[in-house]
Amino acid sequence: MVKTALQQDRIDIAGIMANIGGSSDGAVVSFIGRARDNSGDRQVLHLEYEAYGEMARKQLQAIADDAAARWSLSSCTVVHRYGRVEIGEASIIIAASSPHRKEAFRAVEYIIDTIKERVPIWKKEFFSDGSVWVNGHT
Amino acid sequence: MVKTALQQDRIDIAGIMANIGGSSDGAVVSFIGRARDNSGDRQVLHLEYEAYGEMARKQLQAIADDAAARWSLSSCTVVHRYGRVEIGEASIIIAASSPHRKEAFRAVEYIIDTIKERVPIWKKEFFSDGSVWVNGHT
Amino acid sequence: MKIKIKAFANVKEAFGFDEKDLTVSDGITVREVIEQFKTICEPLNEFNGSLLYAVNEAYCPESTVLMDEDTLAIFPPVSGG
Amino acid sequence: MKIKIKAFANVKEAFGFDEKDLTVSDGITVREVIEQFKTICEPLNEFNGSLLYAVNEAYCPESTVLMDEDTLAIFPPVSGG
Repeated sequence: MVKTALQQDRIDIAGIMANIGGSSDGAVVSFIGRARDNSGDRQVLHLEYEAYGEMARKQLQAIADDAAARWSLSSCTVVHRYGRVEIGEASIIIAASSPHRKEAFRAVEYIIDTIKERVPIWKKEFFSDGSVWVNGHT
Repeated sequence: MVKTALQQDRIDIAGIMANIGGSSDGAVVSFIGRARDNSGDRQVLHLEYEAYGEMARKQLQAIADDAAARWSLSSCTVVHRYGRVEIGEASIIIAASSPHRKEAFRAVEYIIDTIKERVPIWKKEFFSDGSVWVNGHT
Repeated sequence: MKIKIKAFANVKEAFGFDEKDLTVSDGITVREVIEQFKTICEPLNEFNGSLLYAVNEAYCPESTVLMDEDTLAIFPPVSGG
Repeated sequence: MKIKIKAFANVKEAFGFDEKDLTVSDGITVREVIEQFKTICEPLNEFNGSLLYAVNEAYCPESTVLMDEDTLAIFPPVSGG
């Protein structure tokens, strides 16, 4: 079961971790990306994520579907936020379950790497004296 | 900050995920091992873990300390259960936070691999008609 | 024919709009649209080579020929996660 | 000298005890203790080569020489996680 979402609301980490997978899964691997309070040596006050919503949703689903098929995951949940994200809050969670652990590790790492390459979402860092768009992969 | 525990109580996954790391961490990776309802083609009713408690606690702490130093984790929590574990319940959680994600992925996978090789804990699977000790690594 | 342009992040700021309807000649390519914008939008030149394109929500190369009612999205390298 | 033996999992079941105090001769090695147990505990032979040993809660090879008041733990390959 693959579920993906792009949402403005805070991510319900406890709920996602409690509901991922079933009784035949021996392994759950998760990645949580969080808004950091610094960028290089500058203090970051908060982040804002802009998304090309329709395309980002399609891409998130395609990437999760691909990973679930490739590593035979029994379930996979991916939630990415857009809009303002406060320091310490999660901007993304990826959780995958599988009978054995190697598949879940490989899948989660593939999903976050691929999201950072391909999903049309952009991060802006806000400082006390301005803001900058973060340079992504080229 | 490295915290490890060997306990009989259920693991408070939501609490651990909520409290891991700080505001300078961009990444949290976790692994949860859960009691599966099957082993090969046999239905498993529940598990029991036996531990050499004093030695297992030392080993868990040493492995987590080693990983935290090697991958410069900002925090790492490892909790393993002993005694009876019901199907679907977590027998172990490993959660690690770091500024960037690669380190946390490498560390968590190293910790679970090493626990399964070195920490003196043994799993017994219970079926409707008996029980068996699970063969570990040799 | 008519196409829709969408822009995001600092490309949106360079353009000064996030969405615009445009009348273009039949058979125009993504590259030709971009070249036209570069003449009227100086900051776009700074993205040299790093811009990404999507037609109807799918990535495409600069050589893609646009069709009537297509939506062309123009944006910088992504930085989500 | 006196040592303490601890056994776990199916080794414990083969021994029929989880802990035992033992009087042994000075300079005895882990291997010699195991050989003695094999003569009185037939099922132990089935573990051929897979047994693990820890002295005072640290893994050690079979060649380790035991000291007075040492705790020797004998167990099968671990299977936690």
